[in-house]
Formats: sequence, C-alpha cells, structure tokens
Amino acid sequence: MVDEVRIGVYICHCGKNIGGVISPKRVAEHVSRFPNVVVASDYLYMCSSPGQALIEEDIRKHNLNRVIVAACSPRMHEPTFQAAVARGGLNPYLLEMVNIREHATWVHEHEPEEAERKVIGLIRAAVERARHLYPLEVAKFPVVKSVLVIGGGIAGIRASLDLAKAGFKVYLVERKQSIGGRMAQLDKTFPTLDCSQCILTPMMVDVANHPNIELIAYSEVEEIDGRPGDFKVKIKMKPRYVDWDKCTGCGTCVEKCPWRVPSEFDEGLGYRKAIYFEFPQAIPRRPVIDPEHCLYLTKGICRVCERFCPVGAIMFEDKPRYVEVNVGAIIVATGYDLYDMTKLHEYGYGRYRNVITGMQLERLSSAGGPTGGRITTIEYERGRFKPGKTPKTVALILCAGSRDERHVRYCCRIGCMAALKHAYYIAHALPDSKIIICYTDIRAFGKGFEEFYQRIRSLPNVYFIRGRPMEIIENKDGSLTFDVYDSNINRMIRVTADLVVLETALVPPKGFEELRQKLKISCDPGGFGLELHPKLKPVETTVDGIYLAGFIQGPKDIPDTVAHAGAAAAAAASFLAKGYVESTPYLATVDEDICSGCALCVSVCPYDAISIVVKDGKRVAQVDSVKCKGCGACAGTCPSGAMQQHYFTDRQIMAEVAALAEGVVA
Amino acid sequence: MRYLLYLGCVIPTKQYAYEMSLRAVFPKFGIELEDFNEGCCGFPLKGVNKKAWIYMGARILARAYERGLPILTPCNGCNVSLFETKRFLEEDPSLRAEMLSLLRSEGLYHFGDVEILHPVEVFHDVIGVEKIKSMVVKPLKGLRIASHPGCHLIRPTNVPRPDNNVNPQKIDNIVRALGAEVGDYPDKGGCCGATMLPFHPESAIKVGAEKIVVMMDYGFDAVTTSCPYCMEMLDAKQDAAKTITGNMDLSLPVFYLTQLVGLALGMDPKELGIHLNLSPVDLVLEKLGVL
Amino acid sequence: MSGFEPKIVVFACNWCSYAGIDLAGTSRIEYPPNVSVVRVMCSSRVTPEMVLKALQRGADGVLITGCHPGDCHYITGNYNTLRRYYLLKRILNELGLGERVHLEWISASEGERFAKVAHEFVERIRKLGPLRIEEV
Amino acid sequence: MAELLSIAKLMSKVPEIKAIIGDQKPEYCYQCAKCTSGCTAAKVVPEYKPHEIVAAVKMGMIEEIMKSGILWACSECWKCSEYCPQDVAPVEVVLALKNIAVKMGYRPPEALVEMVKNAIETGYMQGIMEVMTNEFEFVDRDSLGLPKLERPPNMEQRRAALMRFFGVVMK
Ligand SMILES: Cc1cc2nc3c(=O)[nH]c(=O)nc-3n(C[C@H](O)[C@H](O)[C@H](O)COP(=O)(O)OP(=O)(O)OC[C@H]3O[C@@H](n4cnc5c(N)ncnc54)[C@H](O)[C@@H]3O)c2cc1C
Ligand SMILES: Cc1cc2nc3c(=O)[nH]c(=O)nc-3n(C[C@H](O)[C@H](O)[C@H](O)COP(=O)(O)OP(=O)(O)OC[C@H]3O[C@@H](n4cnc5c(N)ncnc54)[C@H](O)[C@@H]3O)c2cc1C
Ligand code: SF4
Ligand code: SF4
Ligand code: SF4
Ligand code: SF4
Ligand code: SF4
Ligand code: SF4
Ligand code: SF4
Ligand code: SF4
Repeated sequence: MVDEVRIGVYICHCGKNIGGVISPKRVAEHVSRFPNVVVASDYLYMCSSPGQALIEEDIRKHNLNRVIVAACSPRMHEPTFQAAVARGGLNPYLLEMVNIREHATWVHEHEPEEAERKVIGLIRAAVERARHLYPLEVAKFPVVKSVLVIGGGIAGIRASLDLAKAGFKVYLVERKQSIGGRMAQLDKTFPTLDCSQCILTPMMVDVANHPNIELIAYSEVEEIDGRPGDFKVKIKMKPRYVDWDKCTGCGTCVEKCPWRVPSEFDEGLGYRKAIYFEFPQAIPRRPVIDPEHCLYLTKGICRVCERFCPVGAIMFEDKPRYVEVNVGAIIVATGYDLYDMTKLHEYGYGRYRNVITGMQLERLSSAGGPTGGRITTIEYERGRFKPGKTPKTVALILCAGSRDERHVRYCCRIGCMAALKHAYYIAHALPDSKIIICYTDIRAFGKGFEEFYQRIRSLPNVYFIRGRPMEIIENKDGSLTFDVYDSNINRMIRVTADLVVLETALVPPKGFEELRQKLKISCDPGGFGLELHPKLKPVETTVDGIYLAGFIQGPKDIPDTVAHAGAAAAAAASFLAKGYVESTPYLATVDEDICSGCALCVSVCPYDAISIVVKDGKRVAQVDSVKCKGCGACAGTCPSGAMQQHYFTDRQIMAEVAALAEGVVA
Repeated sequence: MRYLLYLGCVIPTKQYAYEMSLRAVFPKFGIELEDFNEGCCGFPLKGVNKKAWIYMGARILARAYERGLPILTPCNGCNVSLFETKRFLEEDPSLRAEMLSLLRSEGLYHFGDVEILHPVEVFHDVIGVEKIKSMVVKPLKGLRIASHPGCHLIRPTNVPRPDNNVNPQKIDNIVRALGAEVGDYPDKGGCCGATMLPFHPESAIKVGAEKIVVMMDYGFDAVTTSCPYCMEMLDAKQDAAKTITGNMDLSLPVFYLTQLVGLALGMDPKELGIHLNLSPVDLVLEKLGVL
Repeated sequence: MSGFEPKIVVFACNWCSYAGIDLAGTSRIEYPPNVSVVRVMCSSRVTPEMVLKALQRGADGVLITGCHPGDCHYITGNYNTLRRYYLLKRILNELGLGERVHLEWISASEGERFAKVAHEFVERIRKLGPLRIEEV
Repeated sequence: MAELLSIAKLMSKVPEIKAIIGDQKPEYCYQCAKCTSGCTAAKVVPEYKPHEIVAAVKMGMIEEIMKSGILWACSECWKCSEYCPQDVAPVEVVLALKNIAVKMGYRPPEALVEMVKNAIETGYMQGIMEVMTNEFEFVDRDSLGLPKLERPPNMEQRRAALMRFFGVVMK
C-alpha cells in the first residue's frame, strides 16, 4: 500500500427507509473526520443514476482509490455500485458496502440514537477494512448450453418446451413412470373448468416429440458435481424390468397381468396392475414393473407378462442404470405432495372411510377415475374399494392442516378455489344434493376467481358456513356428523354428511430435502425451495444457474405455475446465452514463503482445490483457481496465515473486527 | 412400590368409594400407599387467582419432595393441576422464587423433581396388563365396558398426560385384561361437564347425559372411569340427568376402574364401596354373580 | 448492572445467516442495536484469532452464525466451523470466557429466529456483565 | 336500539392476558370458530362462545363479558387449546380473564367463593359430607371404615399465604 489511501464515503437515505430513522447528513459529517476519508456525502437514493454519477464524478474529482457506500444490503446492490466504481475508473473490488438499512434502520427503528451510533460504528469498521483492499480480477469460463429439468409436472413440461424451442438441449428427469404431475390427476381446472387432461396431454406429447428434449422418466438425480455453467449430473434410472427400446407400448402385458395394486394415481381408490402405465395417456408410453408387488419378483411365480409380450421386452433381471449428463443450468420443478391428513386426527382421515381428500374427489369426479366419474361414498369389500351410494350431503372443509401452527403454517393457496370447483363437481353431477362449505376466509384473488366464486355462491344447493368444525364423528352407517359454529348467522349447526372432503394442506414432495441438499439450494420455513429475492428474483436460487419452477417455490395454481416456469426457462436461457460465467474473485491464495506444507488446508477444502506441490525443494500448497469456489475454509484453517482469501484476508477482517469491537464514542 | 396417596378434595370428602377401592386394591399388587393429606391442589382456584393456584400446587410438590416418594393422584384434576404447576415453576424463574419465598415459613426450600402418577398409569405401566391378567380370579366375562378417560387424563398435551389424547387406550387395555370386552365410541375423549356444575348445573348435567346416551347407543353394559369428577357426573347425577333431559331411558352402570379391578380379583363389592355407586350397578353385579 | 450495554460482534456467512439477518431487516423484526455483523463467505473462514481479537478490543460477546448442517453453500464448511468452535470453546472455557462466544445456525429464512437469538445472546452477556480486558 | 360501540373504548387487552398465560398467542386468532364448534360448554350454554371472547380481548371489549358472568361456563375440557390452529388456547384466555375480572372487583359465582373460603379455612374446598348408599342409607368416612381425615399441616402459614392472593374475594 504505497499510495495514499483516499476514501469516499456515501450515505444513502433510501427515501425514509434510512433517512427517516437517522440523519445521513450528520453521519456524513461525523465520518468525514475519519482518517483517509477524503469526502463523505449523503444522497436521497444512492442507487439512482444521479447517485451513481456522484460516485463516478468524485472518484475523478478527488482522486479516490477506495469507495464506501453505506446503504442497503450488499446482497442487493453490490453489483450496482461495483459497476459505478468501475465506470469511475477504479477496480470494482475497491468498493466496500455497509449495510445500514437491513442491519440498522429497519431493525432499530424505535431506537434512532442507537441506530445512528451503530451506523457510524459500521462505517468506521468499513473505513478500517477498506484501507486493506486491493484490486481483484475475475476469470471467465464457458458454459455448457444445455439444461437439466427435474420434475415433469406442468412446470417442468412448460420450462422444457420453452428452452427446447429456444434451441437448448433439455434433459427432463421425472421420477414416476410418466410425466404430467398432479395436473394429470385433476378432473377440471378452476376457474374456467377446462378439462385438465385435455389441455395437458398435447403438451406432454410435444415433450415426447421435441428433438431437443431427452425425457428420462422413472429416474432420479443421484449426484451433482461441477459448477454453474458446467454441472455434471449423475442420474439413476430405476430398474423398469421392461426394455423400453424393444417395447412398443402395446399394453398387452398390463392387460394380462393378474395382480392388482391400489393406484397411486387414483389416490388409493382405483387399481393398477403390477406392470403398469401411470395412467392411460402416460408419456412415455412404456410400462414398468413394480418390483414390490410383481408376483414373479416377490414370489417367483407368474411371468405372464413375459409370455404375452409380442416383442420379448420384459427383462426381470433389470438393474438400476446410471447416466451422466453435462448441463449448464438446472431447473427444479418437483411440485408438491398432500400433507398427511392422518396427522389431523380430529377429522378422522384414515379412520373414517368417508373422509377423503380433495385430490381423491378429483379422482372420483374424473371420467377416467375409479368410478368412471360417478361421485359416490366410499365402500370397501374385503379390503378393496368399491363405489358406494350417491351422497345426499357432502361437506367440504377448507384449510385442513393449512394456516395451522401445529401443522402447516402457510396458506395452501389452492384449497379455496379447489373447494369451489369441488362444489361445482357435486352440484353439477348431483343436483339434488346439499353441499356444505366450511370456510375460514375465501381467498379468491386470481384472475377470474371472484367471478367463479360468485358463480358457485349462486348455486342454490351450495351452503357456505363461516366456521371450522373441531371434531368429526363417524356414525354407524359410515356417515359423518360434526358441529360447526357459523359466525355469519351466529348459530351452531349440526351437519351430517355422507362424504366429507378435506381441502388439504400442500407440502414439498417427499425426497425434496435430499435433492435440495444435493443442489445446495436453501429452503423456506415450509420446506419449499427458497428464491433469491421474494419480489425481484422469484425463480433464481442462492446458486447461480439453478432455478425454481412452479409449486416447488411455494404454493401456486396452474396459471401461476406456468408463468413461473416460463420465467425460470427465460432466466436459465439468459444465463446460458451469455456464453460464459465469471468465477468468484474471492479466491484463495498462498504465500509460498510462509506456507509450511502442513496440508491442513487440503483436508478442509470441499472442492479438492488445493494440492501440495514441491517448489524449490519446499512443500507448499497450491490452489487450483478453477476449482476454488471461494469459501475461505482453508484460510480459516491455515495455522501459519499463509493461506489467504481475496477480499476476506486476515488483515481486512481483523481490521473490521477490531473497529467494531472498539465501537464509537457517541 | 410405595407412593404418597394424595387424594385431593373431592375423594376424601365425598367420593368415598374411590378411596375405599384404592386402599383395598393396590396392596393386592404389593403397592403400599402412605397417606399424604395436603388438602386442595388449587385446581378450582386457577380461574380466581393463578398465583394462588400455583402456590397450592407448589406447596404440595415441596412437601412431597421432603417425603422422597412419588405422588399418586387418583383425581384427574389434581394430576393435571400438579403437572401444570410444575411446568409453570420450571418455565418462570421469578414465579419460582416468589413461591419459594412464601414456602419458607413452612421450612420448605425445594420443589425437586417429584414424580406424579395416576392410577391408570400405575395399573398399565407399573404393574402391567399381563400381571393384572394373571391375577384375575373372576373375569368380567360377557360384559362390554366403555372407558371414559376424562379430559384431564389426556389433555392438555403441553404437559405430560397419563394417556394419549389422539387415541386413549390404557383404560381399555386394563379392562380387557379383566376379561371384559371394550370398544371405542364417538367422542370418547369428551368432557363430563363437571367443571360447569357449580355455575351452570343443568347444562353441566346435559353434557354428562349426552355421553351416557352415546355409550348406551353403542351397546355398552357399563362404563368405567378413574376420576372422581367424572364419576360424580356420570354416576351420581344420572338420575338428575333423566329429569333434566326428559330421557327416562338413561340407565348405565358406572364403576371406578379400581372397583372393576377389585371385582375381577374376587373382592367383595362392599369392600370396594360399590354400594355407594348410585347408577344401576346391580345389573352388572348380577351378571357377574356377585350379588 | 443496569445501564450496561454489551457490544456484540456477529460473524455471518454470506449465503444463509447474512441473508437471514437481512430478512429480519426486510421484515422489520427488531433486535437490540448492540450487535454488529461481519460478513464472510462461509462461517469456516472465521479463525479463533478473529474471535479473540474481538474480545480483546472491546466486544463483550461474539456470535458466530452459519448455515444449518447439511445446508452449507460450500457443502461442508459449517462442519469445519463446528469442529473449530469446540476447540475454541475449550480454550475459552479455560479463560472463563466460554459463555461469551456462541455458535448458532441461522438459515436464509430465519430472520425471526436471528432476532430472537440476538435478543437472548445480548441478555446472556448483559447478565455476565462487561468483559474486562485483563481477563483476556 | 343498541348503543353503538365507540372506538374510543377499544383498547386491546392482549398484553395483559399474555402476561398471565405464558406461551399461547391470543393475538393470532383469525376467527375460524373451530374452538366454539367443538366447545363442550358452547353446546349447552349457547351464549358461551370462546372465539367471540378471544375477539373481544383483541378489541379490548371485555367488560361486558366480565359483567355477564359467562366466563364461568367453560368446562375446562381443553379441547379448544388442543385443536386451535393458531395456538391461541381460548381456555387459557378465559382463565386469565377470570383472574383479571376478580382483580377488577367482579365477584366470582358464590359457589366458587365458598370453595375458596373452605380451601383457606379447612384446607379442602368442601366440607366432609355424609353420602347415601344405593340402599338409601347415610354413611360417612367413619362408618365406611375410612381413616379420620386430618387437616393439612401448617394451616396457619398456608392461610397467611393464601390471604395475600384472595383478599378481594374474601371481602
Ligand atoms: C385438489 C387439488 C385441486 C387442484 N385444482 C386446480 C385447478 O383446478 N386449477 C389450478 O390452476 N390448479 C389446481 N391445483 C393446483 C395444481 O395441481 C398445481 O398448481 C400444479 O400441479 C403444479 O404443478 P408443478 O409442475 O409445479 O407440480 P406437480 O404437478 O406436483 O409436478 C411435479 C412433478 O415432479 C415430479 N418429482 C417430484 N420430485 C421429484 C424428484 N425428486 N425427481 C424427479 N421428479 C420429481 C413429480 O413426480 C411430478 O411429476 C389443484 C391442486 C389440488 C391439490
Ligand atoms: C396501494 C398499492 C400498494 C401495493 N403494495 C404492494 C406491495 O407491498 N407488494 C407488492 O408485491 N405489490 C404491491 N402492489 C402491487 C404493485 O404495485 C404491482 O404488482 C406492480 O407495480 C406491477 O408492476 P407492472 O410493471 O406490471 O406495472 P406498473 O408498475 O403499473 O408499470 C407500468 C408502466 O407502464 C407505463 N405505461 C402504461 N401505459 C403505457 C403506454 N401505453 N405506453 C408506454 N408506457 C405505458 C406506466 O407509465 C408504468 O410506468 C401495490 C399496489 C397498490 C395499488
Ligand atoms: S410377472 Fe409380475 S408384472 Fe408380469 S404379469 Fe406376473 S405379476 Fe404381472
Ligand atoms: S406387451 Fe411388451 S411391447 Fe407391449 S407394452 Fe408390454 S412390454 Fe411393451
Ligand atoms: S387457500 Fe383457502 S383453503 Fe387453502 S389454506 Fe388458504 S384459505 Fe385455507
Ligand atoms: S379486492 Fe383487494 S382488498 Fe378486496 S379482498 Fe381482494 S385483494 Fe383484498
Ligand atoms: S477458498 Fe474454499 S474452495 Fe477455495 S481453495 Fe480454499 S477451501 Fe477450497
Ligand atoms: S494450511 Fe497453510 S501452511 Fe498448511 S499447507 Fe495450507 S497454506 Fe500451507
Ligand atoms: S381461538 Fe383458535 S380456534 Fe378459536 S377462533 Fe381463534 S383461531 Fe379459531
Ligand atoms: S376448555 Fe372451555 S372454552 Fe375450551 S372447549 Fe372446553 S369448554 Fe370450551
């Protein structure tokens, strides 16, 4: 540091966000007295063009060689001000940001004096740190122009098609036998009531036919390696026991298989065979054998499918296979699961046969469902579902498990509209029935939702009760009784219904936690994937090149899911289209004179970026700057201080820490 | 095992049958009971002054700690009250300090971590269902008996409860071991209404009556409970329930769990205080051939 | 001891904890102004010297925060932190300073929890009283 | 007819309630009425509606409720606290309100005052009773062969401590 350090400090008002709590002017006056501070100014919005211009001009005018911006979080505007500093002719890493909004004025609004003192303290620490900054360079790497999409629901389908059409190679991994996701299970879709399968199937076919899409069904992501722009993904293809290359999808095997199993697709109400397609319109149209139920694979008898297959595609000795793909970006579109309703003990799901979920009602109402579209009560004959009688009264209970501190805290964002739709199904199919909707609030905020709500409200046989039952009791005939207090009419109502439908809470799908950890992306308190910014970066994640699409980012209906998936595809496309990614500038670096070659750093580096080499007869550590991701673990471990991390050197951090610890005298 | 028999208020002033059957039955299993007359646990006073309630419970915990034995609380109310007191004392250091300062005048300085047990737990978890089964000499054959756990045996779940709120089965398991049939019925974990009795007597009795109606509807021959309040509502108030609800068919024998155990062990109904039960218990006794 | 306002230095990893602390701000969840945050890329960058430096130069307590185990942006960084924390804790305990340093996992969505942790830590240090330099 | 409520009277009582009940959250209540739907008391005393009581606490309109004496209808079955989706525990709110009512000078029902008096004076909330057998005979502890019921020890200290809490009620 031969040159004199000349620092400019800029304090942002952020409108009233900062300026309404402390006085940036006073702060500027105070910090202008700090050593090396050549100029200190305040401005209403530093991130605005005139704000940035101020920095650029000052660099030239005052010959600044360090810039400190005290404003919002560096996670928000660091790139903005780095660019400004660069335009002013300085290396962007000579900028230091001080977070006085998120870390001070927003959280100490009611202690303005303390807040101001803290702000001055933070800036002082930044000044101390800034003295030790030095210019850094950023390396560029080429990206691989292909994308992995995980999850083949409507979100994954839409994102895959968008990217494929834009010319990117897409690998679509779906863990079930077929793509389609939850939307394939729905009968109709609110608020327009289009037939779900009818609008979905053409898109599924497009996926199958698009030359840029490689559909890898019945598979899951096993391992992820590499870095943004160049991920290496190992995919596990579960054993299918059918040679999909030979198979023509004729379905003879499915027809002949003697063994029936409750169908996941029909939510346990219908049946599928041990060799099966997920549902009749499945894509790809290639069956798999369920090894847990197949008679041959469990008991060594049968082999009927093998006998009837005209092309000899059955292969009982199938093993998992692994493929590796190399992609530049990843889109996560793994959707949701229903919350386990047996946990909501008071409603008796799992104990009372006529308490069902909304998704089960979708299957009962579907022409392709287990009752051929007849809505009936639930009967079991020797453990097997069979359609019961026509219900006279059906009760729908909203927020079942949602908005509940003991279960799922957030709103499912679907249940209200789904309940209205379900009321329509029943009212339409059974005009003589009574439909009771027990709601807390009807949240009808989407396009066309209020109109839909009106339409359902106007049905004479739909009754809205503003109240939630506490407990449901099963009667001897299988019908159900509960009391519910209607706070609209201030009356307790005793409801006896033949069928109770729970509009269930919706949660991240099984296995997402493990997938998320493989991807190194964060999650929100509900377990969904965490977007980078709740307003402005709704599809980005904390990892560059990994994006969220659809329900997995948080509850969404189909229109929102599709819009979100489109945005994810666009974000991935723009990431790849640029052609390169920049490496982190915060790389580790060794001072070979000090390094003792102890290799402690080697053991902590998560990316194997450090090796010990012999230089001039001395063992020293060497960092591979392509592999290094800039965590600083090595620097934190190195006993001699030989290993340092750019922008986070011991000197820089120590200077900051010491200043903060000393504090400022008011 | 040796326990402090803490009877609370209702049992030693009124529900004598419970006390008799407790004192008669537990020694048969080698369980010794030491009298622990400490008066009211404070439960009914919680609504008048929470601290007074805590004081009364805290005092009992401190006294028990000195005696060095677990407390056996046959009353569901006492049981939950002491557990809640314990929880508040643990969670609120200033409350704990305040209570200790009040107790100093009695020479009490610690609450310790006193174990609190309910007879249902002693039967089910300490003695064990198998052991009980092995001691039955007069199985309660041919009887279908409903269990009424009572709210405070299973709620609130933010303090430990003797049985599970979601699916209370302990009493049923014990009764099954005695040779009777058991079964679930709607709102098994429902309330007897006792707490309302002093303020809204008719309404309270309606609550108890509703339970009896359901149990009769589900074909039970008798019902058993292990709480003196529940007993009062289901048994002593059964006649009143007839008048208030106008349902003259209300008629269901009610027993303390301890009484049923005693009967199955071949004990004399009088020794178990069964003649103090006001519901039509004779029906059952006849069936068992002990009348 | 009223009137004593402890000074706390917080180390926060960029990806989870710093984002979580930002979220406390975005959600306007207040916590005592005595805590100042030092940003590092990963909690494993924090050395014992940095912690000691803070205590030596006037901080009354140090809070180290990182991603929850399994969530580290750099795969295993926080495990290194944990190991180093135990070692550091042993030394600090010997110096009678163990109570003044604390490690806490804060995720990017745990703004509310950070505020709670900050509150509790400040109260804990307030009870311990000011740290006199001679102790170190 | 009815007098309109003035907003000048609105003054949330949540903080006072929270000071008594501990970790429950009356301010979270979103009026789903699940508590009332399953409330033991509400089924037989229609004027008793826990969700309304919780709402009144939030609004600060609790005097009417205290005046009406309706709080004493709760059967303390704890169902509401078990199943409330917002961890409100209306039963705890009701219990806290009762405490506040007594402090404010509302007299609890006579039966309860009697219990308090007994608890202080005799150690038990009710006197030792004679009971009837199913043969219509009157019996007592003695005739049933039960040991004599001793008073709890240290009655003096106990009374002194309790009087600190129950001064108002005993007046
Ligand atoms: C009862 C009910 C009724 C509804 N009705 C309507 C309606 O009428 N209108 C409307 O707009 N919305 C409706 N919805 C909402 C709609 O279902 C969702 O908006 C939509 O399905 C979300 O699509 P998705 O692709 O994000 O998720 P999903 O449909 O859940 O698709 C996710 C896919 O990812 C796969 N997957 C999961 N994990 C992995 C993994 N680890 N590896 C590989 N693949 C994986 C799954 O198998 C699945 O195929 C309803 C929801 C419910 C519960
Ligand atoms: C009172 C209020 C509070 C809100 N608070 C929040 C909140 O806290 N959080 C939140 O998430 N959302 C909030 N919103 C919603 C938020 O404002 C919108 O979601 C958002 O602004 C929409 O952005 P937009 O770009 O689509 O539209 P706009 O912000 O309206 O931008 C449209 C732009 O197009 C220009 N324009 C219009 N017509 C033409 C034309 N013919 N030719 C050229 N230019 C044209 C307009 O001048 C304008 O600059 C709030 C809305 C309101 C009304
Ligand atoms: S071998 Fe298995 S899959 Fe094939 S027909 Fe038999 S049961 Fe079905
Ligand atoms: S019978 Fe053979 S070709 Fe036809 S669907 Fe089955 S496996 Fe494929
Ligand atoms: S969308 Fe409706 S049903 Fe679902 S949680 Fe929200 S309010 Fe309840
Ligand atoms: S119209 Fe606006 S204010 Fe009214 S319910 Fe809808 S979103 Fe809320
Ligand atoms: S900074 Fe992290 S990634 Fe880079 S070499 Fe050091 S330990 Fe490895
Ligand atoms: S830990 Fe430090 S001294 Fe040891 S090899 Fe690595 S850089 Fe060299
Ligand atoms: S107290 Fe709980 S159950 Fe009652 S209305 Fe409020 S949120 Fe619903
Ligand atoms: S505890 Fe009281 S308020 Fe709650 S459900 Fe029972 S009777 Fe109702």
